[in-house]
Amino acid sequence: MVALTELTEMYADMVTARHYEERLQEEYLEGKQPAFDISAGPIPGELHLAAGHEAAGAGVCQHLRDDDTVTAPHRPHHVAIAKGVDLKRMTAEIFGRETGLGKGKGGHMHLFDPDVSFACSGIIAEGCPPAAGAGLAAKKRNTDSVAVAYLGEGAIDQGAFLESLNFAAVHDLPVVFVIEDNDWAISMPKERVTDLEDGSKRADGFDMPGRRVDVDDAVAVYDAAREAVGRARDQNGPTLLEIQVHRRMGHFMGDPESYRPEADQAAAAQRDSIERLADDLRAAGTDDAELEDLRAEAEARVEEAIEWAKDQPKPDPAAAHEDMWVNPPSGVTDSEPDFDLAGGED
Amino acid sequence: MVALTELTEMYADMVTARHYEERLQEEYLEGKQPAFDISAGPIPGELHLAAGHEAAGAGVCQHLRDDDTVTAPHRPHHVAIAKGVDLKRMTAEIFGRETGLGKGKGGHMHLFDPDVSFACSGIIAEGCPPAAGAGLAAKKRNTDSVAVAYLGEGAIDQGAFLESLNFAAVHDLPVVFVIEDNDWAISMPKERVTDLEDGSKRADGFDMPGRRVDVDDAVAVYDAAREAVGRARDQNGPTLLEIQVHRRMGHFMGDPESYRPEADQAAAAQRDSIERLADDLRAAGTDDAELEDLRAEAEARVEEAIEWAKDQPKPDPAAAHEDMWVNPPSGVTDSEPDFDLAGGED
Amino acid sequence: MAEEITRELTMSRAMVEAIAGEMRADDEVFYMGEDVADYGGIFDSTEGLREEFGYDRVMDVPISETAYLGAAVGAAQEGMRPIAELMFVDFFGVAMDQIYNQMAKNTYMSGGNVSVPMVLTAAVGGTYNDAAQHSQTLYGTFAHMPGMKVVVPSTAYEAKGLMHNAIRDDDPVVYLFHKRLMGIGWLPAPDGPKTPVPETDYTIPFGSADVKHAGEDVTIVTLGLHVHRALEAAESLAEDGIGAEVIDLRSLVPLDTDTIVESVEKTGTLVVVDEDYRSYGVTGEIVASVADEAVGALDSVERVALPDVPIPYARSLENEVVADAGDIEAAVRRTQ
Amino acid sequence: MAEEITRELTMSRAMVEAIAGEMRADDEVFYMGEDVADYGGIFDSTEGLREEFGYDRVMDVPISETAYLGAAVGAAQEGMRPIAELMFVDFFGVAMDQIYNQMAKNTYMSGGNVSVPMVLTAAVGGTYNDAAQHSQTLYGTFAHMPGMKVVVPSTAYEAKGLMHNAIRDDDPVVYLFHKRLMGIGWLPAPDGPKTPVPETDYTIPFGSADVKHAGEDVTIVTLGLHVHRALEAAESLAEDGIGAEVIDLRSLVPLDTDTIVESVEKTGTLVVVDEDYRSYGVTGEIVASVADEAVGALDSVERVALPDVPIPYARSLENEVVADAGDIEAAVRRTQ
Ligand SMILES: Cc1ncc(C[n+]2csc(CCOP(=O)(O)OP(=O)(O)O)c2C)c(N)n1
Ligand SMILES: Cc1ncc(C[n+]2csc(CCOP(=O)(O)OP(=O)(O)O)c2C)c(N)n1
Ligand SMILES: [Mg+2]
Ligand SMILES: [Mg+2]
Repeated sequence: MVALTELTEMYADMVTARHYEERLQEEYLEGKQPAFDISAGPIPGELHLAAGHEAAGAGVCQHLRDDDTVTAPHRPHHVAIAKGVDLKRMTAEIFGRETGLGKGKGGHMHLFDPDVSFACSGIIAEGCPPAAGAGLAAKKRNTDSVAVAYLGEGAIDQGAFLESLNFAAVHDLPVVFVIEDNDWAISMPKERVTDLEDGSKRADGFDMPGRRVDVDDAVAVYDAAREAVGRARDQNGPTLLEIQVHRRMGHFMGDPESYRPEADQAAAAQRDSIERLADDLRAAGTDDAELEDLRAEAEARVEEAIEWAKDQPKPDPAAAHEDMWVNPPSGVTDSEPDFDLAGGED
Repeated sequence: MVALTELTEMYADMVTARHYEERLQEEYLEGKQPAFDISAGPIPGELHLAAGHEAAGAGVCQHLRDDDTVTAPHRPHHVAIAKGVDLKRMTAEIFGRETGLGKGKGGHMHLFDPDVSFACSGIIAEGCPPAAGAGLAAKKRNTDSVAVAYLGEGAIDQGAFLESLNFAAVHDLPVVFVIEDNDWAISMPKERVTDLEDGSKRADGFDMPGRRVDVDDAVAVYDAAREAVGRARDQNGPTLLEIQVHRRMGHFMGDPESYRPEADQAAAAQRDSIERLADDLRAAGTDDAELEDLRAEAEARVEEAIEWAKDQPKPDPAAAHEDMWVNPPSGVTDSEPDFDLAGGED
Repeated sequence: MAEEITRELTMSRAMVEAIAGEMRADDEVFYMGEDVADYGGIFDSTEGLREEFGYDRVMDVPISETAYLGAAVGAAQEGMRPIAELMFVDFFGVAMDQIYNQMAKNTYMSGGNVSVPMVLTAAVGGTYNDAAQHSQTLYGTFAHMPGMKVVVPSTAYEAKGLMHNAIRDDDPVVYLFHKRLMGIGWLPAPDGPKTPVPETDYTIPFGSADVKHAGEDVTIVTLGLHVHRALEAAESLAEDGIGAEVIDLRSLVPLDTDTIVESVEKTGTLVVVDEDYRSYGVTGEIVASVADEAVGALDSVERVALPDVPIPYARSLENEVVADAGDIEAAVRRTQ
Repeated sequence: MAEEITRELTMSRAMVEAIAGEMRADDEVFYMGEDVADYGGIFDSTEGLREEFGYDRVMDVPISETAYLGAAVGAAQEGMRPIAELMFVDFFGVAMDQIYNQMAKNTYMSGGNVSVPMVLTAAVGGTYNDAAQHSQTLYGTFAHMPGMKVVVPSTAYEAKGLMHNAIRDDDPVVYLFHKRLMGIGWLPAPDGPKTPVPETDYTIPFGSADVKHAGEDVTIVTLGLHVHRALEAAESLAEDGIGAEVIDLRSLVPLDTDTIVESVEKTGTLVVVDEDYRSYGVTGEIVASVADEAVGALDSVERVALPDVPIPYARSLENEVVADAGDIEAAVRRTQ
């Protein structure tokens, strides 16, 4: 049994994430109509939205603290929201504004919020090794923080993920690897490129527990993650989880999805982990008005973040030349001490 | 039951390989005494000898034809010998001579003999993808050739190997991956760096059959490889084999092995797959004189190759600038046709 | 007198036409990459090929660049002629060992005993705010390490002729196509890259730079997208009576030093324009190559390239670091 | 007046001394790499550290460069100060994404929100016939891609001071140590790298090239092993009355252009000597940097570097491609 407060929190995260993605879609498409031009409109660049993935974000992150590290891939918003990333500054970053998390330098695939130990990277599976490194740091410091690396089912064939499984296992690191299986890697269906149907079976080759949650259900994810995160926190080593989710939108905005059977699209649209969780909440005694309030609050939060972000200044071009280094180029010193080196060449 | 001719062939390969390594060790150390200087003496550079690995070379390659591809890692000689690589030209390459397999450009970690489809590379596990590619070529051409990739137990944590397992499995490629487990990766014992005791269990995470031969016995290797190579040749897909071997020498010549317990060294010296196979041959009716003849022949072959190699000319320095390209730098053409491009910018 | 060619193609159509032509002529040519089958390549590099040649010859592959680029090396060493695509050149780091320690070196290390007749294709370049991990050209990185021929088409005409030569070449060729030039619906190209393209198969030799605009006062050496930006600058400079010679390198390896030196000996002024990072890259090499041959001819030098920062996301920031025609023009004016 | 320092160390001892000093001072400093614990580093980069600090702080790691270099990035982002070793720089290709798309870019991409205080150490260089996959320096490759400070000690004195600065720096530093200079028993060093080394901790700033030999006639810019070969050439040139100024770059990023330009303004002649590939690398950048600032001062230029071929194995071939003092001397004479 999951406590009502926890169900409610997950629900709030999930409706926030869903609304966020829907609103970003609208904003993104603005200025890209009628002809879609990726370089036009208020949000530049590629945009990978995660509608349909929410349960994987909320169900896992519900177990995490601010000092637990999460690395996400190119489709990061729902995870960032569940992890508690500053919504305004994240949104400002996506709009490429000066007050964004990365001052407009990173963009939507490169969101860093050290306050809640969140980072993401646009290179497939390359968030896994740094997550293992965060786990290593926790172990060396003898704290009970854990690290979670998210990846897509298309990423389980990439060396960075596979090497990280061994690295985490051999050092018993407090790491949970979470595969979000949305059946597609851009246009490639899983069976065309991967030997396994169930990605959590990769664990079998690495002496690590693996578990698949094959229904897009926040409570089921919550339960599986409780065990996995608990195992990590209790210093019992890593776990591999796979969660079935659904891609309700194109791979990126502008993706015509012409490769995708309509039936598959329709099925994805039908499965809705948010509605499922609403049912769970109702069963736990939450009434529709309360659910409506939660939704309204989430929507208001999203609107506020978007409004705020759009109001923020665009970066001054000269700022492009800043933030290359944290220390000066010369390192911590800019002068060489004066030694009398006998017989030295100086 | 393995046919006597096959046992005999394997024995010949194994005693050749053992004698070869012992003789190379002598040659290599010449000019590096009393103080070991890697850049002195007749054989330059690093030298990784495979004494103790012979069963893995002979037992697998016994099933291979010239058109089957083999890729070997940095410790390649025993596999090359079992695969039928030209011993003289290989030796000349190791001595850095003009008539070597690579005209003295490649050296002992980079031996290429296309006549028997053999290649090796000094980068851990990076022979695996090209072997998968050879398997892919066989499949596309619809031939029944197979490909074998050798790697050490220390290489099973490397992305190139792990990705290749998936690649071969998802395409059902005719590939056999052969892990030579000699317990050590330079100074690192297996348990310090790898999550598994039995490397063949990696296969479990990739929906592929895996099998470990945990005794350094040519006949056992032969049997396991018969099944794996047969599976590949019959187009039933890849297999992962692990073979227990022993490192009878240092990782490379000059390795003081101070990290290695004496008991472990002694144990490796005791286990001898060659003596074991000699017993099998005796049991199959070969008498000691015949065994002695096989040994003498092998030794003569090795001596002849070494003599020949040392007689070969050293490369002319100017040759360093050749063999960069097979075609001219301009590609297959060196002149541009003359079109009248209307409205073009030319 | 050659027949006048009027049919115009986008760069992507021209590239695909060359690939299709070679695939028809030789069963051993095949294409591997992520999203190259049903999708037709994220940047239209294989549009329509799967429909004609099927999944076996236009293969979607796992997101395992090391495995599939290495498999291309292996298949090439068996004598096949694979074309393997790295979706964005920025992903080189997950597979650089196969690219550099195997594909590029095996020929030399084998003393020419082995050849690796493969083409590595990759999309390059910025200008659409895809940030630091998806906007680079890495021209200098690939050109620095010997063993790969490195070509960069700037128009449809070059895209086809360079691709035919690349596939037929028995050596490994890296073919870097600029996303902004492909003529993709959602990523509108400037005017230049869509050119007349002969129907016939033809090959453009590597190492033959092309003078895209003649001039007497300044030599602008560039490649890829910036050929078009340099041409725009040249037009505008011409109005002020400054004659800019625009040289399109077309290949970085081999490098056509002769054409550059000849031009600089005439103009005395060298402006190198590049979409890669400034330091230790293309601009340095071009300047030094001229200095090697004709240091006395060099009266004035400018380098226009990405400053040494990762490529930022926000439009104002990316525009600051990627040179436009105005930046090129300004650099030329500084030399006059 | 500073106290006279007489204690001499090999480069490896000096490097290890700096690491040990920082490890004593700060529990968060640790070293990861293959064979760095019991073996002490294949090239003596960690000799004795495991004995003092134990396996937890001097960690052997799986042969998984992507995993452990990436883990170093992750630990550094948590505020620890990892030093991670790539056994040979030639293996960069198996982990370049972590090195370049994460370690080097995260600071900038986060707008300075995140720092990555790690040191990547790697052994570089040839001269002992280890062939194409184990002999490179790749100086240009690392220096080209922004986000990493890249340092190359040439003596024990520099090895220690640069390492202290590297570990204390909150930015990622790539520390490339030349195998031939370390003073390893089985790989004898030339005379130069063993120098007096102060017992005290000291830091050498990055971007401060060092004039190792003063001269009026020619400026020789170099780094690493070739500092010593250039000094040998300078001695021999001096006998003929040719005064060579030998500049040891010490860091490629940042690059101390001022010291170089100042010298060339005096000598008019620039000879750049590098153990990396010739094209699109260090030599091109140094020549172009001088041309940027003082093209008029450049009367004569020579580049001495690896020709654009992989490094061959046989001694006669490797000697042909890696410049020795004689090659440097000859290049200088061509300029006079
Ligand atoms: C190393 C690398 N290769 C390829 C890509 C291009 N790419 C971006 S997302 C993607 C598909 C990812 O699929 P999956 O992991 O299933 O995640 P999803 O997009 O379905 O959430 C690909 C191939 C990349 N970013 N990095
Ligand atoms: C990618 C890469 N990392 C590291 C090395 C250095 N190295 C060469 S051999 C070796 C150990 C290999 O151990 P194993 O695979 O067990 O083979 P063995 O030497 O025992 O036969 C290492 C680390 C390398 N060549 N390539
Ligand atoms: Mg997916
Ligand atoms: Mg081993």
